[in-house]
Amino acid sequence: MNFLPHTERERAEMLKACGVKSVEELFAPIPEAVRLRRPLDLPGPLSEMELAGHLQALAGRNTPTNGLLSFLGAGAYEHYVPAAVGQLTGRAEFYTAYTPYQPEVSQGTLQAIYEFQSYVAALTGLDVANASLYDGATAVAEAAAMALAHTRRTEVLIGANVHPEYREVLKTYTRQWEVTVRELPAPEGALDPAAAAAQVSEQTAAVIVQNPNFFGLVEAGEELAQAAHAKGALLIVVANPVSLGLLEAPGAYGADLCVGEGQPLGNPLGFGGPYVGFMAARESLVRRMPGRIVGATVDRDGRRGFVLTLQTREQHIRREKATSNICSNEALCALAFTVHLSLLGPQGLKELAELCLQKAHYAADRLSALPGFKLAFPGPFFHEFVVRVPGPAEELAERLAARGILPGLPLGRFYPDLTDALLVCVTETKSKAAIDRLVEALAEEAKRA
Amino acid sequence: MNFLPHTERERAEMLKACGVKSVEELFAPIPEAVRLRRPLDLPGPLSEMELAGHLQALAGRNTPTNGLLSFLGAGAYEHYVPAAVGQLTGRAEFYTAYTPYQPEVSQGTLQAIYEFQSYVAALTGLDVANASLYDGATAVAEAAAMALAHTRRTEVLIGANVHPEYREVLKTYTRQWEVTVRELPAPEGALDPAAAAAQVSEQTAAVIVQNPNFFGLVEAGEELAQAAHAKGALLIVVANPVSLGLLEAPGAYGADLCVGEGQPLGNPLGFGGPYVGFMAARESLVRRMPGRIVGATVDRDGRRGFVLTLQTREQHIRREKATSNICSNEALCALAFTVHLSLLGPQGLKELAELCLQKAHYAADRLSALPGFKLAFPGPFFHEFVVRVPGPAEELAERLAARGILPGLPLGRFYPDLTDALLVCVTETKSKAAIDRLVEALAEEAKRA
Amino acid sequence: MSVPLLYEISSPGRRGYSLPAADVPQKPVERLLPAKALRKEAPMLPEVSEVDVVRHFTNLSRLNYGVDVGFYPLGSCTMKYNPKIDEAVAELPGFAGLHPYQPETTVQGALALLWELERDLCEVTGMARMTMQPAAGAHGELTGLFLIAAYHRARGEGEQRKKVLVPDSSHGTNPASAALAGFEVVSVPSDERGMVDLERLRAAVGPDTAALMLTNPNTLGLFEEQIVEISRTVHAAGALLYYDGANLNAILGKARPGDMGFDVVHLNLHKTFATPHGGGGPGSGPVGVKEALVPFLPVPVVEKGPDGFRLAYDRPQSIGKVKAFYGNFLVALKAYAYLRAVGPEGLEQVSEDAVLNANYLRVKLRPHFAVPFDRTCMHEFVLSGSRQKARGVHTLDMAKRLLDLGFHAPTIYFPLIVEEALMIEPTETESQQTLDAFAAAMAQIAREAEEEPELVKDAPHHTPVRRLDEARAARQPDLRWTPGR
Amino acid sequence: MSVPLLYEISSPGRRGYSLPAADVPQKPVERLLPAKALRKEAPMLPEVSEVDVVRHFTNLSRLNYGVDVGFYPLGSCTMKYNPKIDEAVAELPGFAGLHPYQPETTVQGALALLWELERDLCEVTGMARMTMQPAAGAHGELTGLFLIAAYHRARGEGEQRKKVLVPDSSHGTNPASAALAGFEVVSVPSDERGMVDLERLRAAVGPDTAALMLTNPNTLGLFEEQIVEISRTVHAAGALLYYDGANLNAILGKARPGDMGFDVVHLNLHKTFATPHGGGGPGSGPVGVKEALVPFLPVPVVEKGPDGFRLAYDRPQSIGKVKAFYGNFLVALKAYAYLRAVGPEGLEQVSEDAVLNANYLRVKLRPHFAVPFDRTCMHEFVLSGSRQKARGVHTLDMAKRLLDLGFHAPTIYFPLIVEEALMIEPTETESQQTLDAFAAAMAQIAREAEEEPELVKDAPHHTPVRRLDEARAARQPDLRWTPGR
Ligand SMILES: Cc1ncc(COP(=O)(O)O)c(C=O)c1O
Ligand SMILES: Cc1ncc(COP(=O)(O)O)c(C=O)c1O
Repeated sequence: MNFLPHTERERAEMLKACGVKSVEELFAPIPEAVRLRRPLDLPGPLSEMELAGHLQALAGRNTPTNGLLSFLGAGAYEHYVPAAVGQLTGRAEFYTAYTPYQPEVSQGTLQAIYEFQSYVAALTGLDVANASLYDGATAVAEAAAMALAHTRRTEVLIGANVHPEYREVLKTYTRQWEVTVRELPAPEGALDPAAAAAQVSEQTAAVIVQNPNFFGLVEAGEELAQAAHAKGALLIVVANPVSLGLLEAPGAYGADLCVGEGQPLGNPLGFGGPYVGFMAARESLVRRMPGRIVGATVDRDGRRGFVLTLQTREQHIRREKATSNICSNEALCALAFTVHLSLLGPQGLKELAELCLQKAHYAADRLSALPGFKLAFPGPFFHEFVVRVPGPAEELAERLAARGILPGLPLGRFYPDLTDALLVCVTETKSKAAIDRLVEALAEEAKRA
Repeated sequence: MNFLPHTERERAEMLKACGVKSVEELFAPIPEAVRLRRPLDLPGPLSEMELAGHLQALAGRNTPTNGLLSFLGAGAYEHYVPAAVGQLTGRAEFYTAYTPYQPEVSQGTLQAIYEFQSYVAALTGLDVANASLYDGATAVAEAAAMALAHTRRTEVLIGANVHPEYREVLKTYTRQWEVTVRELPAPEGALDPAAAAAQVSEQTAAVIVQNPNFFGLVEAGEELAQAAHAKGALLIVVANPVSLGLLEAPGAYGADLCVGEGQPLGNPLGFGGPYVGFMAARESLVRRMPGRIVGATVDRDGRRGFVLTLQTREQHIRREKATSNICSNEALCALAFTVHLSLLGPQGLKELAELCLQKAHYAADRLSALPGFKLAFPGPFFHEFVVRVPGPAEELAERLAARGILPGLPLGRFYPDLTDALLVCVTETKSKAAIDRLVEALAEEAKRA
Repeated sequence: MSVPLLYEISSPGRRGYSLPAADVPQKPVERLLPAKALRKEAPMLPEVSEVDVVRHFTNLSRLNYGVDVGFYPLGSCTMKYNPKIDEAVAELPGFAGLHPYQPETTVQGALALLWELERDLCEVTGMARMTMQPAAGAHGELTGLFLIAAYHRARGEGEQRKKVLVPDSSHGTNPASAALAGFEVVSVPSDERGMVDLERLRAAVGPDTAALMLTNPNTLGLFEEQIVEISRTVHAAGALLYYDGANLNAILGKARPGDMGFDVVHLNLHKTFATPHGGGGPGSGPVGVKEALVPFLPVPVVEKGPDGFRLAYDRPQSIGKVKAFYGNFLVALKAYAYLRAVGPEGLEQVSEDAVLNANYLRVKLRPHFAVPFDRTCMHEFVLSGSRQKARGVHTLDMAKRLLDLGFHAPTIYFPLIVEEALMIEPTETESQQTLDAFAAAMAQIAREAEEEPELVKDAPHHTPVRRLDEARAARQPDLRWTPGR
Repeated sequence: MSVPLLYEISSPGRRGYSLPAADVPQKPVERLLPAKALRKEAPMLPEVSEVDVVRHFTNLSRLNYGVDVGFYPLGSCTMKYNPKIDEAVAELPGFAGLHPYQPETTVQGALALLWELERDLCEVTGMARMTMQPAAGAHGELTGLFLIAAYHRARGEGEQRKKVLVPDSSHGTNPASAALAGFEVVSVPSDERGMVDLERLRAAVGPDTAALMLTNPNTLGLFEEQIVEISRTVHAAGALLYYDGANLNAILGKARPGDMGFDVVHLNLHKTFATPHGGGGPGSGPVGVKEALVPFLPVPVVEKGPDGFRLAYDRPQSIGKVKAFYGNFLVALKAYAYLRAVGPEGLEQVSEDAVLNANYLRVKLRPHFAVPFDRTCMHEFVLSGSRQKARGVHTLDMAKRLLDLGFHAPTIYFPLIVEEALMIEPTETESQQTLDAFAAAMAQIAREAEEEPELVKDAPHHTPVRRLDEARAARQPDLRWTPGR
């Protein structure tokens, strides 16, 4: 299969117009020393029918979560995505466009991003949002960079109960900067504001808190904000957008920056990507924001229109002095987020969050009633919780997987002291019957072990 | 789930504007005697997530052909449909539009139909085509009606080897008219032109021939045309559009009308529908054509544009004197046909037809070499053939089905003298390995019986 | 703005396809098929690339107006919003990939769906059984008339009952279908209230009458208040009553054709049941009948037995088939999904809102246009452009002007009994804001017709093409691309 | 033409969603969560129906220009046609429905795909291994620079090598990524032929140099003919050579960065490998390295073992992670599908046609515009609007005028070293007719610039909005909807 329109006759005609005899002449500028003088060793070509068959066969070697019964969450959430989302993001004018460099023919993308920014600002209770970042993990690193630049300080504190992969990414980024990253312990799952306050110093640029945290627990946002602000540090909150249908807006309890993973709205699990990071901040931080920002303005005839704005922050103008290196971001994923949230509205988002909350609590109640099982942490939680199981969680999960059930994430891989614990997530996609099936299967397999 | 935008506040406001107190008042014109004073006894409502789950479960109770190995054809053909087809017919402006009554905002639909008409005329070698009919079967009946009206005669001859369901539909339609339908026998699978000629009389309006016929055999088109024309009857050919990549255009061998089922191009099997009938005819017949016809014209500024034309044939103007009662037809299926054929072009269609031809012949060669199997008919065939099997074909097919293979259509249901025969279809979707699997399985099961 | 034909950008040898290589031993084509059977000349088709095709149809689509673009108040056509989930489920391979001749054991889900849908539609209409075979409304009419003919034939009155009555306000498909079904068509005039004129009906109906075809509410959007009397009259004469379901959207859960005395009903799933219209199809026109007509239904019907569902052909009195296979299954499936989503109360609310919207618009437009039958309407109503005509502005002009203002036009010049008719059906899926915006546009046009009639008469001004020369199209038919034309 | 914000058509209580009823025993929310943690005010989001949402985004899309609408010669961005089959396969539930933490046994197909794609991309680039983790080109650059830093650190030169050299013609992301990775950025000027000035490079490079970042062909579309010498120079100083793969489309199968001496390469799958750009992402920026840098690659890498594929984390020298999970998997999948479809010869043909198209256009446009570096180019070339500037017509004006004529504009004002630059990359998926039509439009604009400069300076005239006030947008930022604004 090829997607090339030229016929041989056309190629010949065009070569002639170029004044060359063969296409090889056009490659003359490449020194012979670096020419590849053998065919590439690749399979193919395949016709479209064969390609479709090949990929169907590969897909068939996977079992998607809808062929299993999955209680996995941990940063990637299975929600029902309304059919309208895909139909709209599948509009060719959206997905085959580039970054909107020519606003006059890109109002669709630009207005949608403006609406995305508006929604993110509304959800987080902050003033301004950008047009998206790569994902939740990199958004944390970008937020840390902003805080460091803004405060001109050299240290960042982050909860040990922030998503382990987010912490790893922060570590990778900050390793190159002359800064210290310290973790705030969370022995009871949630952070202790007093203990955190004791760690914040005049050198602290930011305190990074995930809320609900990686264990699903709700943090004492306001107290943590006070702890940070007391020493002039910023509070960066990492939030799940679905939880914000129910939970207080981070801006309302003192967050200066709120970032997070937008996947739960509108985006499929997709084996981890593409996802979409979001970022919102207080107005005063806007000129330090990474990535694209869209603003409303007027055209020559006075009609409203939208443009990429505050571009003097950006790499294509400021080069090494830019606030970030981000060029392409995750616009189409942000669009999916925007469409899904448009369908939900404030009431739908709240109902969705409540459904998750109720179902997760039902599951937690039932699981913790099983002999040998108990909740690992005492605090209030949203739609994920940690349950201690009898024996190694990894093995129990494997036995459940053999029965087509993924009971949650065994936490030993990230927390050596939690090898007997599962992180269980329950969303609206799980019926009571499905939860009951999980409970039964766990009870049986735990007994058997 | 509902799709109603009104809030209760809005309803109240609107009722007030209408000058009524309750919506019940608006239904006052319905006499109480015929009011339904109980709730409808229907299930639901379901949320979108539940609905998706419910339909997935229903779909899961079917095994689609791509989960089986199917050699079924017989009027519904499994071809690979390029991904571009669905992406383009899925454009909301196409599928959520009505029949193009307002041409200024319907040029997309209108131009696409004009292209469809052009393609159908080109494929069939005839002058004009209409904008589609319901399916191949009704197209046969419509063509017969045209021929009867055009010739003012009272009899129609149709091959006994025309698709049995098409013949049934013709019978249903003609039963109400004062006409006779007679079948031309086909003891060797194909029609005998001399025998046919003997049947044609001064009362014969048309001879209806399927080519390739229901058994997959190629008919002697030219001789049949002569037989019909000798007595002033029309020749109506029922053709498979894919075969026309390779086989002579019916117009070229004398057909006056060519109709057929357009499903093989662009349309999924869909358990039998929606499909799309096509019809092409000599120019002289155009004002008798049923259904919509699109024509090119110019707008007020002299620019080319397209409109529904020759509407004085139609029911909304001529009422009971119309050439047909057709209003909605199968525009979106015709669009799928048009997109698929646009991708193929003349060369692609030819290659596709050849692939089917070669694969069908390979399968026929292998099958007829099995002990107890032989081809039922001697003539040349395209991509379907009839093979006689040892014992009742129905039983053999059942045993194959238990192994996930649909070896073809047992013909006993339509032809009592062919209870030991299967109609086997092979398209480009069947690899050599798949054909070999069929052959092996048939050999094994035939032995076992 | 105009898009060339693909023919006009064709380049010999360019290709937009890829096919697998032949993996079976090849024989020369000439050995497989007689030379005479082979095509001498390749069909005249364009040669283009995949990107050519994609851009072509993408750009063509952009010249179109659909429900997803805006308000489409096409009277009688019920252009309501088509839920996206229905499109998604119709693409499931477990439905789209089924061959009609697969063994019944492998299509139990599909048969269950057809069976359930039949039951649901019977409940909504008050009929005994229903066939999904007809492909559209008009096809349903034809099928219904075949059934009626079979019924009379079975009673030995086939030769005698050769007339079908239709009101003069009826849709063109009604008389056309009756004619195609071999009946003589007799038109029954409407009275001054827009209803069937009962006296004239009584005069027309008789022992030669096969049926009366009605839609109720009628094409004026008015409920035939005398329906019980009409039914009695028709049945007393031994004739049957046929229901054109195009207007069922008005009465879902409120009244049922079966309870009004109708014997045969066709539905337009592509209207009432939210399946999209596809720019002219595919539709689906199921036909329901009362018990007495059940034996005549087309084969097969879906039956439920102890071993599951099956397709029953063993029906000696059946009229046979009206279409290959089982109807437009994937369309029926969308209607099924719609019904399940909406549920019984939702369905009633559909009609309530449809009727509310129509009355709201009627009241809002009344100051600007003549309303020939100005009383409570059902789901649609008919305006007349008679006032504007006095200024030389015709309904056609106003329809075109609406296109400029971003709306699809209503149905025009139908029903035939209203001068300069504008038939407006807002449907229940439109919000108050949309109705207000439309009313404002209509008011603007009424004003323009007064103050700047030329602006309206020259409309549209802002569409991809301007008014098209239909006379030329009919006089010099150009119905296909021809090289060098 | 303008589309209101959804906020502007919101109606309190209107809904566009449906959720299943809660089927578990419910507890009062206040018993599950502390009052303080609960939201006091609902977020300010619009309340609209499904049809509102569908029309809104459908109409927004119609204001956009995409590759499927027409020619998009955006230099450096490789806006080629995105095959539709790739979109279809990315939606298969067997891919789209995978959770990143599923057991490896349940995702063998996905891991196989990642493993195969890695091998293929290594073959195309001449690298040893590759990570799919970076989400875009710039993210790949950052990752590559982290790898370079780790390499030097491992050799004890981490503190010493703090400088990254970039040509003055480089893309802005190069210096920005280097800065973000903690390096000091040193710009290397180009010579009068548009190439890296070897003398200045020799002067700049030294024991404090971590790397030189290059794209080759460079941003002028010219192949760095001295690449062997450049590589020798950089490596002699103990520094590494970084390849910005944005321009790989020019040399597929013809030359490989690995063979040119590059140590680290990032690719833009959303350019060279035909995955769509989504209006600004998601992209995918895999990074490949030579053997010496393999130990530093991000975790996990995919390994093939006797029991199948696994995600390997046991890599002590790894830089860690640059993104959660494994990268933009569904984007990588489309690139894999593209590679398999095209095959090795097809890939070489891609570059041949891309280069042919660029040269063809260059030659066609030469009569009308200044071509600062007018010799055989690779897949793109840069014009200058300097001649037109003399008439007061700027490159920006000409870009806007192109929009009127139905084309997307080229990249403008980049690279920075060309005055009034217009950077044109036609890509291989465009036909001769399209190129001719574009050339004709450009010639027309050149003529207009002479004869009717105001027409160009006032452009665009026919777009959904006209030229927008960017200064006002920056001065009075309006970055979100606010009630009553
Ligand atoms: C009243 C009425 N009856 C019948 C029909 C015919 O339906 P179809 O177009 O599906 O054949 C229509 C369609 O416009 C109609 O409005
Ligand atoms: C030369 C060059 N390098 C790097 C990039 C950055 O790629 P991305 O936008 O994927 O981050 C681009 C994109 O415009 C580019 O053209």
